[in-house]
Amino acid sequence: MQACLSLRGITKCFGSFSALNHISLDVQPGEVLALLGENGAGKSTLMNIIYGLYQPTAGQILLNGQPVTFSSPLAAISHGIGMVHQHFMLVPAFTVAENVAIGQGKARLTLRLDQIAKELQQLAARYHLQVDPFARVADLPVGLQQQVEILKALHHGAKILILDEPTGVLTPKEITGLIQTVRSLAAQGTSVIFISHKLNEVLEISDRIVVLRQGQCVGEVSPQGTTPGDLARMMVGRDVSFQPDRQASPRGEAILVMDSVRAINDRGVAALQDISLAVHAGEIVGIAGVDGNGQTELAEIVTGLRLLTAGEVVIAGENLTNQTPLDFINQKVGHVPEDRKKNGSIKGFSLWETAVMKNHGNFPFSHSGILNHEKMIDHTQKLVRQYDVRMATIHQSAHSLSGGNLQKLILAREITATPKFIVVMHPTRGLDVGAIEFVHSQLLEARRQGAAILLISSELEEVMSLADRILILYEGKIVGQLLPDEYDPNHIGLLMAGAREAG
Amino acid sequence: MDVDILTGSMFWTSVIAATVRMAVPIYLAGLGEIFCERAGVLNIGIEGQMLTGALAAFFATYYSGSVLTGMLAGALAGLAMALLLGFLCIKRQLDQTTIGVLLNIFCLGLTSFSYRVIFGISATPPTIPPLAAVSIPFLSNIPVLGPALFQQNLFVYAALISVPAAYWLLFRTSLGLDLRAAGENPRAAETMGVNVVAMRYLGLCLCGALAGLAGAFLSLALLGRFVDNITAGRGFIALAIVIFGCWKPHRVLGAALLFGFAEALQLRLQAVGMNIPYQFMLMFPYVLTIIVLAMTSRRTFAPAALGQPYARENE
Amino acid sequence: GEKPKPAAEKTAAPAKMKIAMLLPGPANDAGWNTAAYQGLMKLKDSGYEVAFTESVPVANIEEAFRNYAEKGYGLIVGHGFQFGDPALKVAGQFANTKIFVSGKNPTNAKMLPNVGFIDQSEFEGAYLCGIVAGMTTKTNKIGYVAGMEIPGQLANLAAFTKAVEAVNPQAKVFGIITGSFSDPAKGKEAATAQIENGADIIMHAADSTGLGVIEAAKAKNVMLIGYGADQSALAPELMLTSLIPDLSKAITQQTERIDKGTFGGVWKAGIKDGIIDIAPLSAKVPQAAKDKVAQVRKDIVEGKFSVPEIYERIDKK
Amino acid sequence: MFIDFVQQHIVKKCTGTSATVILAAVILSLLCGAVFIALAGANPLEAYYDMLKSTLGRYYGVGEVISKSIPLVLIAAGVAIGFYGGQTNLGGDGQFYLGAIAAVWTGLLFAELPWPLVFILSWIAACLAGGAWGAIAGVLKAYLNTSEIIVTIMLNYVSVLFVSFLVHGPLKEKGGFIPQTATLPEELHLPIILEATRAHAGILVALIALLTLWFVIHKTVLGYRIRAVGQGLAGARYAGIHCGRYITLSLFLSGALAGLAGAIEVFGIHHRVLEGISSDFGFTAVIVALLGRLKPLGILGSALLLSGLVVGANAMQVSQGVPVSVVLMLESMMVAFVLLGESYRQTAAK
Ligand SMILES: Nc1ncnc2c1ncn2[C@@H]1O[C@H](COP(=O)(O)OP(=O)(O)OP(=O)(O)O)[C@@H](O)[C@H]1O
Ligand SMILES: Nc1ncnc2c1ncn2[C@@H]1O[C@H](COP(=O)(O)OP(=O)(O)OP(=O)(O)O)[C@@H](O)[C@H]1O
Ligand SMILES: [Mg+2]
Ligand SMILES: [Mg+2]
Repeated sequence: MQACLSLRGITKCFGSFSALNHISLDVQPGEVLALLGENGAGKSTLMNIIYGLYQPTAGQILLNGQPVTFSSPLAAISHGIGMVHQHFMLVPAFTVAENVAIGQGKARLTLRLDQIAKELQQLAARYHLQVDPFARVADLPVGLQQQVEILKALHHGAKILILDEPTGVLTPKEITGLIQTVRSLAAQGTSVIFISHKLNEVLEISDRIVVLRQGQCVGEVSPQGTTPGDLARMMVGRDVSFQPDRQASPRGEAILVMDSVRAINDRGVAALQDISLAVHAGEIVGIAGVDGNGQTELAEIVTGLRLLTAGEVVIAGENLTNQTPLDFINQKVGHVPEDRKKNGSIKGFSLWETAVMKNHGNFPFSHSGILNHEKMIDHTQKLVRQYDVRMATIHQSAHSLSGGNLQKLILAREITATPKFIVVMHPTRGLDVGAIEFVHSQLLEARRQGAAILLISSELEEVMSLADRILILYEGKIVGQLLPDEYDPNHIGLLMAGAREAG
Repeated sequence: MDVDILTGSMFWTSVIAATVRMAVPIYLAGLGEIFCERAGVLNIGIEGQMLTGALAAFFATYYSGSVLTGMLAGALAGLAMALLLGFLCIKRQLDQTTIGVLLNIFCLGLTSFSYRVIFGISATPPTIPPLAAVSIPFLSNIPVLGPALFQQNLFVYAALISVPAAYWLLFRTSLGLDLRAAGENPRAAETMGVNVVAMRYLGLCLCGALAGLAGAFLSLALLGRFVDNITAGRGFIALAIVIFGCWKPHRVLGAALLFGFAEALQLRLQAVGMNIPYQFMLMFPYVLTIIVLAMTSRRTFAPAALGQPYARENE
Repeated sequence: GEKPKPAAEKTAAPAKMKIAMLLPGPANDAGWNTAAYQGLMKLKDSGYEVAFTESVPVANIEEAFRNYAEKGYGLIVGHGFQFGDPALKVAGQFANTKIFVSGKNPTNAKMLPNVGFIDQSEFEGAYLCGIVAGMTTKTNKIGYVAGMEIPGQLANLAAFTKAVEAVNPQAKVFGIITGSFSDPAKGKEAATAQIENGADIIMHAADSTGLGVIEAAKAKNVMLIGYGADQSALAPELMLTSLIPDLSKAITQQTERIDKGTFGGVWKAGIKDGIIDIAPLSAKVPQAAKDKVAQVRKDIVEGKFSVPEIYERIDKK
Repeated sequence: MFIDFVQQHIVKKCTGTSATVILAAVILSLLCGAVFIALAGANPLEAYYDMLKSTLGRYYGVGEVISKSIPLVLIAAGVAIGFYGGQTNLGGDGQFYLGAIAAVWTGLLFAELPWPLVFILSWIAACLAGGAWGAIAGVLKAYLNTSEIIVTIMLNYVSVLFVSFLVHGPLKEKGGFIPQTATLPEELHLPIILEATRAHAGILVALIALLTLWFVIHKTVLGYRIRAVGQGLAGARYAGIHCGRYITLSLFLSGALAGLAGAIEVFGIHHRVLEGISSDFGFTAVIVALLGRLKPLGILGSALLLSGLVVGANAMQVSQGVPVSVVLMLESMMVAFVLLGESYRQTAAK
């Protein structure tokens, strides 16, 4: 059978750096091809070239045997290529229907949002998605935003569909739904290129797996008879352990104490209702829940970034209710934020400026208002070495790091500050297996040293393998508490979906 | 001072009519600015585009005798200047603030130079008959409002009609949606097959043409002549009312009317002999703008990518 | 347009000195600057080699004086009071150049022999205009649109008001200061406001802004008094008269005083000296007013009457 | 095709360095300007010759270029601080006037005190006045989210009118007719550094301000925080920085420098305040700051370039009768061409 899409010798250079090196690849009609690779291996770059967003430095794209060049996404779209991007390509200020309608006006003037909304509802029903076409995207939790992205691609009716890490923010149930959707699309003849760091779902969904490393194809396997361990080895080049080594450690005094806390979100709607909890020294408390049930607000409350409307937050005996973020920092509160680019780092700041974001005003990094660059650089060099942050130079901007490496830098900054309490949100979102392994080991190390850790993650496996206790957050309330021997994905999944714990 | 005058209906009719006259040019320019800012381009050069439009309109009317030709020429001249800005800021991605400021200086020079070359210096500068008012039957008989709103010239009616038209274009058409997407998230728009560059040029062209018309209003409708720097900073006011009006045509009209009202009122209070230093009277519209802006801008509605140059392969 | 070509044209009388003029605004403002520019052109016609620079901001005045002085101009005219300070600063370094400022001299400043000031008594002309307005108005409301609050403008408005009071105690003057000499749209609105307030005569002294005043008057058929030149061509039916400063005479007299070696000091000049006058009165002005104007003018010239010189607002009470 | 060719073979070869780009841009803009000069009836070659001769070829011209660059450097340094803090300060003019009037007012009020004290007092007053004006925009931005661009523009009008009120009324020179303040006593005039020119010691203040700008922005905690707030508000807040305070502070400092510029200008040049002493310095300074990429040397360079342009153009007006309108076109074209040339150079470098 003739390949519907063939890549021949695709090379892409950004300046002197070559991100892709002579990649050749064929995609058959009705096939689900999974693309694997470490962070920064070049997966997204390759997809962006197919979609016409980037121009290849060398090489050729063939569609059904015919050479094509896509000067813009418009050209790719008109050849039946659809793509869900790794980073949301949504206009937050627009409604879902409007987002889908962008660029769709045939006659340019007719805008039939009602029609599109109806089509969306049909699509959503067919693929078991739940999206209100008239909701403003900015008001949707990330999981739903991801669904909007998928709906957008489905609505295009593409013959070749590219999904670049679509499952990062989805719940297990939603992931199952997506896998079904992809399989049924493939059955109808659509070719799908699927990118993910979750090896189990890759094995489940794909017909064929291609692994990239440093811009080159390093192997191709069929999912049959392949284990996650095999895949990990192909990607990283060494063995990876999936189960972190969590040894029991003595639980100390309560560090974070929240008492009947209430808060509202940015839209003025109640986000946290009557939350009371405690996190002790040497303990990891996991918060499980579907995104958008108050996790973001919870993390902001315990770091001073959001005001409470009622209740109290006490950290290491100090009442910090509605104090400034600085007061929390001074009380040795660490925070690995949800959005590493927006909150965790600052655009244009170099690695060494990023590494001292919170203590640039303290000795030894500054003295009577004057910064000590040398000390800042030394400190950063130490962090970078310790946490194996891959970079060109310490002076490059932190935003130019790959996602995983930026995450490592932020973790290094927060953990090495020896916090009494640290809140960690989605610490491994988007990371490759090697990086995940490392991050987990560092969190456990911090716990061993006596930090109280609040781990917020939508990754159920991650929470179960790390946490000493799991609290389930649903609609701003804690609806259940489980100890390690009670961990059961099905039960937790039910609680996350709103079923109250009996008793 | 004649206090009784403040309570007469004549007074308010005249204030409202003056409000409308003062508001129309800044509204037209502000409407244009809505289009280009919605597409993501901050057009600080709008003052220069108004100025060029004012001269071109006057020139064309003077030699052709037709006001319509003049309006067309004004719109085209403003558009030409907008295209110049587009080349530099969209194609070459230069800083929009700098280029806008430079364009204003350039247009000030260009217009007074051209006027001088064409008409020379004289104590009796050339004029054309200012556009006559057209009164609308029935409506113009409504007390107070009638004479104020419905005995105006064509520009005023055009401005009023343009509110729903612009609203429709921006919010009820595909083109408007694509244009707004280019100003909110150009990269997302691009992945949806929108030609972001084209949308930005489109917004800028609409802006230039409307700014040119706003200039034409001054030279054709209001004064029947051109003088150096005839716009006298009205372009900057237009920039302000766009923010003030949350990038929506009807609100921008409201903002323009508020500003026009402040101007009309301060001149009338001076005319009836209010005894406050005139500088404070003249400050009134600007202070009012700041106060109202401060009270209303808690939530921002600015297009998210406003002022950011868009290049494809950039991060 | 006419362009000065200092280097190119050889003048008929080579003995005559080169004259340069600095204008604070554009030469075609149909007011203060155009009046001076036309004066300069008269001198050019009578054989002087002339040059001018327009729209000179305060920050550049000193430099402009110096540039002309270095080019060997014998007389440099700075048209406005703001030229006084810089003139006194530059003049010390260029003994062979005379600088002539048409505007009030800065108080407390040390005078120099090669700097002369002419304090033009425009307000004398404004007084005559006030007589015309006061005796012609039917509604007893008279508008006056000024540009900015500078001494000349204030004195004009006050003298105008005094004259109206003198000939017609019932009449009132309502002045508006627009804050700009170059915003005709605002001028038009200001005049419209006055017309709607009942004014049937409006005087302007606001250059380009005044052009808007004229448009407003034309639209509402209200009588006008112009400024800068005889503006009757701009509104033939409506223009009663205009206040005309004639700088060419003043400059010519200065050249004579330079020749005689009597240049310098402050020279207060008005109607008597032929520097200030008003344009011929239109047919709409009642005969009584014409007679009164002629009478007062004669008294001023003969020194029997001195026009009140007041530098504050007295128009609205 | 053609453009590609030009870009590959000509632009790439000729645009190795910024210097060549600037030279090429200047030549191109002079060529365009020549058309207008010729249309105005003057000889472009002579005009340009005069332009060059009057700036670099003349002792006084050099002094004049320096003196004109002083307010531009100071205001642009302020504009740069604003930009570092993410704030666009288009209110330089208004802050300049307020600084000028505050300085003169204070200077006249305390004229009896020893002169160094008066200097300090009145310059502080200028900084406070300009700074307060900037801080109004800052507070409104930080706590009410009001666009600082619009507020600073509106405040320009307000302060120009307010200064006009002061010089016509309360601060008018005693017994004078002209709307201007009294003159500062002789010992408060800044010393001239190039004899018989207007280049005054204010240039030292400007240079110190530039060095301070660089030092504060890159070497101090304050600068770190201002940059953090400017480049990522959410990140700065996360890092424990009081965003509102630093937004306000950056506009305060920005206004304070513009106010200082006003003080220096009146102490160095005019020795009193009257209307019209700033000819759009605020906007020009924005161009200077951006052209100089917010860097001290860049700001100094572009301020000298722009004031050189003004001085040369003024001379050209006088010697060749080139109208001011052509000068405006020439100035704006030259800056635009330099920016354009830079952008082509960067494209070619990629
Ligand atoms: N616009 C760009 N400019 C410069 N370098 C880039 C650009 N885009 C990507 N890169 C670099 O190219 C390499 C490949 O990036 P890419 O995003 O394709 O990785 P990826 O395989 O998708 O990684 P991840 O799993 O983290 O998404 C990285 O080193 C990245 O830093
Ligand atoms: N995450 C954010 N995203 C966007 N804007 C923000 C964010 N955080 C803060 N701001 C804006 O920053 C400004 C000031 O924020 P903040 O309340 O942190 O100041 P503050 O630290 O309380 O300052 P001060 O100590 O002076 O009171 C406000 O305009 C606010 O809207
Ligand atoms: Mg990727
Ligand atoms: Mg606060």
